Amino acid sequence: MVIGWGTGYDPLHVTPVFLRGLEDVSRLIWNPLCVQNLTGYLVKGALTPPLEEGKKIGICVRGCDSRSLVALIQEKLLSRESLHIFGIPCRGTLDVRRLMNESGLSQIRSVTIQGDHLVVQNDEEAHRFPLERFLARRCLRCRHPNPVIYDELVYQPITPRTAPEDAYRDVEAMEARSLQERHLFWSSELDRCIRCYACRNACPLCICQDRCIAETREPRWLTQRVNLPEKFLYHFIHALHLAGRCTECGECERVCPMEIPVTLIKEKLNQITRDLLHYEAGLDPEALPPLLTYNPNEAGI
Amino acid sequence: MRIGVFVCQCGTNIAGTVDTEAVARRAMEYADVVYATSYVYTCSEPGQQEIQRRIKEMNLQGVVVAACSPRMHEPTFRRAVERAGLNRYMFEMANIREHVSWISTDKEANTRKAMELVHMAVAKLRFNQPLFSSKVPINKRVLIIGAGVAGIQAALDCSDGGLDVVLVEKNPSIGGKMAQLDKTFPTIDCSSCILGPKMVDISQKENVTLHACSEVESVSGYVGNFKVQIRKKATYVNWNACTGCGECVRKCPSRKAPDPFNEHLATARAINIPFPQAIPKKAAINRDYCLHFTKGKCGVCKKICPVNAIDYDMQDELVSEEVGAIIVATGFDLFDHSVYGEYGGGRYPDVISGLQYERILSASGPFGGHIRRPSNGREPRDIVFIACVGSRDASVGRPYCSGVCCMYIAKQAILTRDHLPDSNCYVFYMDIRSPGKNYDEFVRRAQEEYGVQYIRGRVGKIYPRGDRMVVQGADTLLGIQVEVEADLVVLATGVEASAGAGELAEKLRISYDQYGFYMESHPKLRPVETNTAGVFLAGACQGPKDIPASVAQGSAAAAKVQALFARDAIETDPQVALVNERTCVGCLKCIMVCPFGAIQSKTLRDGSIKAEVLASVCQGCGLCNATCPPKAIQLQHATDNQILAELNILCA
Amino acid sequence: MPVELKPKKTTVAYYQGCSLEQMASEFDVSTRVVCDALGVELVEIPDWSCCGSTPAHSYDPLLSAALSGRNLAIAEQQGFDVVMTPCPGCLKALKGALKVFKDPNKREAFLEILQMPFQGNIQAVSNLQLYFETIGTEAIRNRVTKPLTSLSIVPYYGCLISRPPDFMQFDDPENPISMDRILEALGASVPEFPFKTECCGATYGVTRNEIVGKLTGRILDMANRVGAQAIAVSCPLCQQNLDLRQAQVNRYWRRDFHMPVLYISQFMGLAFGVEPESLGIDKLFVEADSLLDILSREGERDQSVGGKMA
Amino acid sequence: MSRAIFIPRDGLHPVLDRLSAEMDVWVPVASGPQKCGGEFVRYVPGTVPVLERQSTTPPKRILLPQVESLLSYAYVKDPEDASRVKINLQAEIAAKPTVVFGARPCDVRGFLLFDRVFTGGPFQDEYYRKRRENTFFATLVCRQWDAACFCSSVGSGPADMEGSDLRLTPLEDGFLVEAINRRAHPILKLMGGEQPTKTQLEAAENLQKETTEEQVGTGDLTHSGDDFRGRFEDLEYWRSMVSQCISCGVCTFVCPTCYCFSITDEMQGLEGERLRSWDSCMFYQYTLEASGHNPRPSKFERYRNRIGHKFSFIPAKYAGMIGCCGCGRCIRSCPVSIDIRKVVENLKENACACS
Amino acid sequence: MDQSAASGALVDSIRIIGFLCNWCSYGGADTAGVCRFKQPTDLRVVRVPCTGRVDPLFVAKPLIYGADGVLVSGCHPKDCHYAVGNLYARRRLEVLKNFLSFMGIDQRRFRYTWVSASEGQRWQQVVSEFSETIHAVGPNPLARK
Repeated sequence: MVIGWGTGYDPLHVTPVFLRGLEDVSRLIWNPLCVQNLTGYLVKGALTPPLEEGKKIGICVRGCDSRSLVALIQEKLLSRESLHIFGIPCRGTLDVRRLMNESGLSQIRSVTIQGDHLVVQNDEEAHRFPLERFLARRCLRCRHPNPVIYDELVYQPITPRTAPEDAYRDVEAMEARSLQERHLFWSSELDRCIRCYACRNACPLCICQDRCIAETREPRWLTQRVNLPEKFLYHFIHALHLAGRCTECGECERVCPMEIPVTLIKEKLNQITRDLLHYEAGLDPEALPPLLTYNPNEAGI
Repeated sequence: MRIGVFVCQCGTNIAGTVDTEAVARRAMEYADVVYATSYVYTCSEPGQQEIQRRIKEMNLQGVVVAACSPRMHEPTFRRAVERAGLNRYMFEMANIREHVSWISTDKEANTRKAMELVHMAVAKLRFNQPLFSSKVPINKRVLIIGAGVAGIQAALDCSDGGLDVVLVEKNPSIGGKMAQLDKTFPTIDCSSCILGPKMVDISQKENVTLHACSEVESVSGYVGNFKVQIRKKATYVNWNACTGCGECVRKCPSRKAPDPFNEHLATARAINIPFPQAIPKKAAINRDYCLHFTKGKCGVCKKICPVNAIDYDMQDELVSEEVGAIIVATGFDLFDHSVYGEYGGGRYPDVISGLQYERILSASGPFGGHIRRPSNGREPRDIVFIACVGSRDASVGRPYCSGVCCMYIAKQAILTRDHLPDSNCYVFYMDIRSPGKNYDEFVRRAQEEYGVQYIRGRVGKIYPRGDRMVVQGADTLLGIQVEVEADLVVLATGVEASAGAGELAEKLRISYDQYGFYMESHPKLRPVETNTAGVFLAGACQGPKDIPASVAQGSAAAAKVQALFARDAIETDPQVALVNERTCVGCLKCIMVCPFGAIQSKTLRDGSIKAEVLASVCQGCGLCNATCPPKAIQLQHATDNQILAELNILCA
Repeated sequence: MPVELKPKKTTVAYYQGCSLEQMASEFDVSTRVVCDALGVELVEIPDWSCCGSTPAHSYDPLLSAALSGRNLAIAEQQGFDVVMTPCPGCLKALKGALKVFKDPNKREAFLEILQMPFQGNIQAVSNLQLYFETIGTEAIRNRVTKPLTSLSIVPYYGCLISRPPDFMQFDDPENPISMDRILEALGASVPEFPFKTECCGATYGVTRNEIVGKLTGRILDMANRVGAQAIAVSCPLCQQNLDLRQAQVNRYWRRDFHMPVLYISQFMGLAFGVEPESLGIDKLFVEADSLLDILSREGERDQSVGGKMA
Repeated sequence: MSRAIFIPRDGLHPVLDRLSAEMDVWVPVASGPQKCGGEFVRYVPGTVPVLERQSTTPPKRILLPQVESLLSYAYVKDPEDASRVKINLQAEIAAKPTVVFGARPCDVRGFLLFDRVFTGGPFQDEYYRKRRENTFFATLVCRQWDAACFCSSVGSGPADMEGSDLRLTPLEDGFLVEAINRRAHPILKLMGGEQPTKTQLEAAENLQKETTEEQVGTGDLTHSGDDFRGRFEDLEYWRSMVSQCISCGVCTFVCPTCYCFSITDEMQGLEGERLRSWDSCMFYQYTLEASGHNPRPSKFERYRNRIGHKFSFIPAKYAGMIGCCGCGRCIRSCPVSIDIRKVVENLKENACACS
Repeated sequence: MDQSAASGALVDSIRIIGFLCNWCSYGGADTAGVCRFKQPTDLRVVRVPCTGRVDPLFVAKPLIYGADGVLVSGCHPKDCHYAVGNLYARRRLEVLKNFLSFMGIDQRRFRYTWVSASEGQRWQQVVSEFSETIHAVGPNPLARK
């Protein structure tokens, strides 16, 4: 089986496809609207039927997705041998919601990519937009457009958009605010959370899934209330469980129906682990996530 | 749950600054509390009886005592409630003495704090569960890794105690470093004369299985029930047949094989028995030098062997052993002095290590016990000993004291003066470390009776002048620079962890320090235990040690094993981690962090992977619990729900 | 005949410092000649300033760092990523500047004084490091036209070239071998020399020359004992003490040393077939005529042998 | 008294200010850092309603809050015998007069189902009923639909006013507001506003007519019960349709017709609250039994249930009414763009299972 | 020394939670008590076997729900009763500490430290300093119910 992307309910919306035979290959597409990180399907018992021992599964990954694979391999949740990885150097994917909202487009007939432009044809006319204008936030800060692990590279590698020192500019912008402003910001953002758990379920590294302590009563970390502290704690759980593991694929933020910038929280934790523990997740399949190990002679702590 | 609360006045120790009556009254308002009282000395016999009486009378299912520190009286009260028929874990303590009454005189604040602490204890108790220890049977066999003097002593003591012993030695003979020594300090008795009988004992004990030329391949299981794989390396000689007659060695045409037993001062035959007293006294082929293997012809040994023991097709063999405990006695390696460029970096043949000199002194050594210079075979006249080479020197990464060098160079200087009365011996030293019994007297004898010249200072450089060596150093007592011309320079090379110590530690799941020495469980109180239950340490693998200390540790480790084996089963502390298989997602992060190797994975019938705690190995630290993302692994008696209950009292 | 390999052209920034302007001008001259022969283009740092030497860093380490930092910054602006200096003292100052720059606690103060853009993307190396690590002894061997076959030369490294080891990051601190290997590549025989890094007395030559007399005497004596006909050095101060002060040594020890002390680059130049005058050999206090004689005799013999063969 | 008023575009605030002084008024607003989404919030003067697009979340929570306290309770110990306790219960149902201003026909359609579920049977849900009776819907004639909308396919349409009390017709320069039932008259009065001109009335009527004739979405999904039952055990069908589902609860939480809830007691010490909170059939925990057994262990059974509930069980129980209002929110907000229409259409035996 | 008496009414509202490992810091607090070292009364101790047991969420939760301060104390690094528990804790808690203020929670409200069983004096100092800090920072604005 190969997991890739295919056209969804309209030309702007892409949906994951599971190719089970050669006849399915024609369903496969790749363009800047292929927004989903597919690696989550490989874990969390999400594959049906589960992968047979010794059998390989093919998966299409962008740079960011490939880091998720590395992280999963590190934690032995996936074996490298069971994968055939189609690596796709990616110039960035689009924030479709923003595209629709700002362009005011609705009845879309077709979408084509012409160079650096997206051409959307609706009932009346063709609209041309520079891709750059609607890039997702996660892509604007991308440091790894090229897959870090793959069996086959589908296109030529490309130059990263963001220099490493620029990686956490959104975090830094947030930190320029006062403590109180930050608190107000998160209070108003997280207050919109409806606890639909899309952020959690879309995350390839949120391996607890159905057993998440946000839902269980044994142990009972959270109640059914939807007040602000509960929402804060839920997002703390999500973020802290990803500390030192998150590969910044940005899925949590993309899938949030309430548009809460939840990836930003993980970006901060990644900045901390980078500065404190000199670790960047999802790059070295041999490395151990820093919070699952220790150093008796810790430098910098 | 029906909970009873007993607030101790501790005379006036608590009641002086805490209104204990008020605390008891308030406790009655807490959920599930059906009885609360204040008592003058709860830990006293009548106090304990009062608790027991109330348990029965009020049909209590849980008890909270607010008194002193649980580190003081928790065991006392647990026994008390147990006598009244409650499970000992249906009990909680609130520390209102050390943490309240003794640290503040503000009675109002203290009383309020005591109330909250009692409330927390009650809240936690509501989540307590009766816990029971389980029993794990013990396989009463012991594996001893390393057959130096420490391992030999441990093996003999265990064997004498009636235990089956599996002894693994990586070299072809047992005996370790001690077998290479000439004499021992401070008694100057012959090393092989005192070690030899012990080695022979090992070979004759029926309950000792010796695997020489063997290494531990893997270890699984846990205390009482380890499974060990041992790799027996191919010697190309059938040891069951070999009689050790040595005929093959004498006839072997390949004479350039290295001779590690003689510290490479001599060479050996490609088929060799390391030394005359070797146990087992069996020949082994070094295939890198054997002409049969390198050139494909020869076969002299095969032809000559009277018992037809040569087997060129022999392969490494894996042997499985099951044991209940493991003693690690893998010893040490000698520091490699070639990192000291100023001492020639190993380029000068007459600058040698302490152990090389030991072989020179030994009657079974390369020069038959005559002191000669390796460069030209002549007798030396001036001999310089340099202490602390690879010890107490942070610049080579060895800041620790090797402990034995001061003594062995004193011994070697005395022996030198004995062998060569006309010789001059000089010792450059930093400090003399001689704290053992009769040790300092021994060093003084070297100085006073044997006329060994001790010069306090470091040597900065050794260089050749003609065919002699110039030792250039400082005499810090006189404050001058000194130069001594010497025929032979002996470096008191230090002790370091044996090569491969880390690898073995990982197999055994024990920890080691930054230098590779194995970590004892407690530096003072548990010197031969490790943090892995059932694995013990003996000898220099734990840190530099001399012979008496190694022997003592060998015996100590043996005693620990016997104490462990004195019972038929191990009773486990139930305050261990427990996996809820329903919520375990099989990510196995718990296994990655467990310091004790107490968690393993298992596959359920439906194919799903779950973690499983070995209760007898788990020490109850709770690291897995903190690590587990879905909190499926819970430390019993300190579960998330119990801790959350305490927190909820304070901030929900 | 080995085929002459044209090494790839390497361009480095060159910082000669003040010693090589004056006292040790032959070191400068010979280094330039040798580098040219080896295909290394040396580009003198424009408008370079003094590294401050001992006075600067004993007065204020930050000042010292800034003085050298300026030279590094200029070189960096010119687009170089390597600065080579033959003088170990200058090298120490340049490396010191980089160390200060890399120290987060000092960087700000350093840049404040420097008042120039500086990224620190440049490294400082010695001539030896350039020969030994960048060019390699093989390339040097291939460039030799007049091998020093009949000469027995000991290398004297002094204290600074490989030490402190963490700081210099070059060669072995106790038993350096870079010059040994270069001399061997030139064809010379290089006896084991235990006093490679013994102290020469350094600047005590100015204030208490009996110390230099004593220490340098031991070095010359050992060179003599091991059968050396000459000493190779790579430090202006070492050269000064061993060569200029050899007369003082002779007075101190009542000896009669006559040991030519040449810069490594001078030996290299000779082996590459450069005329001695172009290498400043005539500047030596202990004349090297005897060496040159041996070499020219050697050359003649070679030629005559060659003639016969032809 | 008039049954219609005209509110000029810049006159919306005074109207809502007046209204909100007397009752709770909920309006859709833009939310999120990019202001792409929208939700209904309680209007206070200054709130900027966004009526030009459908909100991300429907007005569902106004009548069925995500969490509500059904009752609170406290155990009181007997002073004589602390092991004997009695329980004090307290339940309060607050229902203030409320106007939902600017909902769309699909939003309101959800409540038609809720009315059946909560108040249609022998047991009345007092909490819902009281709120429902006090709530008025001022509903837009909808002119903005996109590729995910399909209200016509479920038997409704962009001008369907069933369940609404007032009709808002967007005109060039403002809104025409009409009361479409009696109970709406006081609200209209409270709004004030201008008398509509004839042109305005005519323009509105034209727009309404035009809109009523619009077909939003293709096909008819209202008779899928049999097809569903036919596919019930065809696991391969469900796999091919929804393998990409990630089991989050977005579709249910943004759905105007999903009403599933769970009831839990939250207790601290001797006091507690009984909470009713939204649940999602897409969650594993939803059907997890105390024994550990789960009758719907995988996302396929759960998704199948979602389809079955909306298109088979509900129509069977409520006389053909289907449990879907065609708002398209579940399609639009789905992280992996699953299209519920396709899943329902393909139930038909001849439809290609694997598309 | 006794600050609770001095600072009056405000004290009532300050609530500090301390997670102490059973082997070192709980013992250290006991030692301080045995030595009658006076300490502020704001601290409420939760006894845990090891700082490695302290999931950062145990720290985050009270701070979110309105506790004024959280103190974690364990064995000195390399002295852990369980060998390495505190070394894991050190990383995790340090990460948390750096994270809190990003979410708008004053990171001064959280401290982790090492106190051995013999260090009664040090314990007194740790508690007094931390209490003083929390009083200076003031009650947690995320007021508890």
